[in-house]
Amino acid sequence: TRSEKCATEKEWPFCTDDEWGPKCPSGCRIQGLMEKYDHDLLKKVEKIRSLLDQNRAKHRSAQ
Amino acid sequence: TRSEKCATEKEWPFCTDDEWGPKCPSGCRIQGLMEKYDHDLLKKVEKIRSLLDQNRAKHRSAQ
Amino acid sequence: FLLASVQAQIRGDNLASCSQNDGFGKYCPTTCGVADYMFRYLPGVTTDLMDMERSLEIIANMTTDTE
Amino acid sequence: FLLASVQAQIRGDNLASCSQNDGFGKYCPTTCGVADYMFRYLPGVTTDLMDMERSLEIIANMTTDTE
Amino acid sequence: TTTVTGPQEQEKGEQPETGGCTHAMEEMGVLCPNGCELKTMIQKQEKNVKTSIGELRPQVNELARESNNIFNY
Amino acid sequence: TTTVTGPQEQEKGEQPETGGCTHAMEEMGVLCPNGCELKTMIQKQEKNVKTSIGELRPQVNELARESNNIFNY
Repeated sequence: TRSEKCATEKEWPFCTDDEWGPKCPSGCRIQGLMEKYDHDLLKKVEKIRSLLDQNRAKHRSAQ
Repeated sequence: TRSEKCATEKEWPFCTDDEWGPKCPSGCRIQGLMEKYDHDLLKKVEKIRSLLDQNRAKHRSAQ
Repeated sequence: FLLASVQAQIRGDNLASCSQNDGFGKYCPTTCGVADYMFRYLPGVTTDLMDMERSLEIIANMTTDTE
Repeated sequence: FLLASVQAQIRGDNLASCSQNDGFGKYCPTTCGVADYMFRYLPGVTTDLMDMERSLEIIANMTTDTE
Repeated sequence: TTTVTGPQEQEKGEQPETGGCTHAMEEMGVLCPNGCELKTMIQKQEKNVKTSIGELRPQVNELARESNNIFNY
Repeated sequence: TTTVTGPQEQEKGEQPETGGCTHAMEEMGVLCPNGCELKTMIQKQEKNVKTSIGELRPQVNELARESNNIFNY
């Protein structure tokens, strides 16, 4: 168990399905996930921008 | 630091005074404190009940 | 009656939460708000209980003195 | 106008939070509500971005083929 | 495991934490009671304690009066 | 220490956590962003991403049309 590795952490029982709502995740965890997912989306946006630039350059040379 | 003792814990900067409100404690921590304080109050209530009983007994013998 | 009911809705009377139908589900107090409430409520009841306990101890001493 | 403003208050339009003046301070979405919102919003934009990327890759291949 | 109902034993310097559970999505980590749940809990606790105080106070006052009578007697 | 702005490096299997701070009252432990803060953040992120998509989509469509012309030509 994790408690053996780390005395300051606490073991909790697993949540049942109906506990989501009355019990909720940590705000730090949600902000962390939000930033991670947003970072992933912005990387996709950047990739599209660079693909657009590459394709435009190709077109100019192809025409 | 705590992070040396426990790799799964994270070190955070200290909160400034104006962070209370936008940032809040864990619900598990608040429930833990609520139960602790309530337990303390109920112990006081029990102590008063037993003092009342003792005093009533004394009175009966004193009258 | 209708106005009273509208006012009650604005005040959010007798609701455990209020909702804004903005896609974020039901609204609740923050844990800061609950902690603030707790620290406002505790001193009063703690003082009340300690006062009663002190009274009973004084009474106990008086009773002992008169024995 | 007054009724519209009352309705807006009931709906809680344009507010980041709602308050019930019950001693618990301002009300906010729960982190569950925010997480639910996030997982509803992410798939759509992720699909949109991946579709565009795929289109651009197809275009790149077509351009290469015609060279 | 069953859900903890009372405060658990804490190490020295540790603060009590109760009411948590581990979400199946590892991403979500530990879930803890939300503000609505905590509000309901503390209102219930407050009501119980204030009810007890309301019951005890007249009994303490009554005993105080009786004691004064005996003392003055 | 200064407040973390981006997601920090995590150990393998660890999930990202940001925006916390340690309260001076040890009792309170770590404070994390409340739901109002998180709502504002995600709405801002959503608006930015959707704005970007709105800008890029017509450019992609335009390029697709041009490519079809070249291809058909």
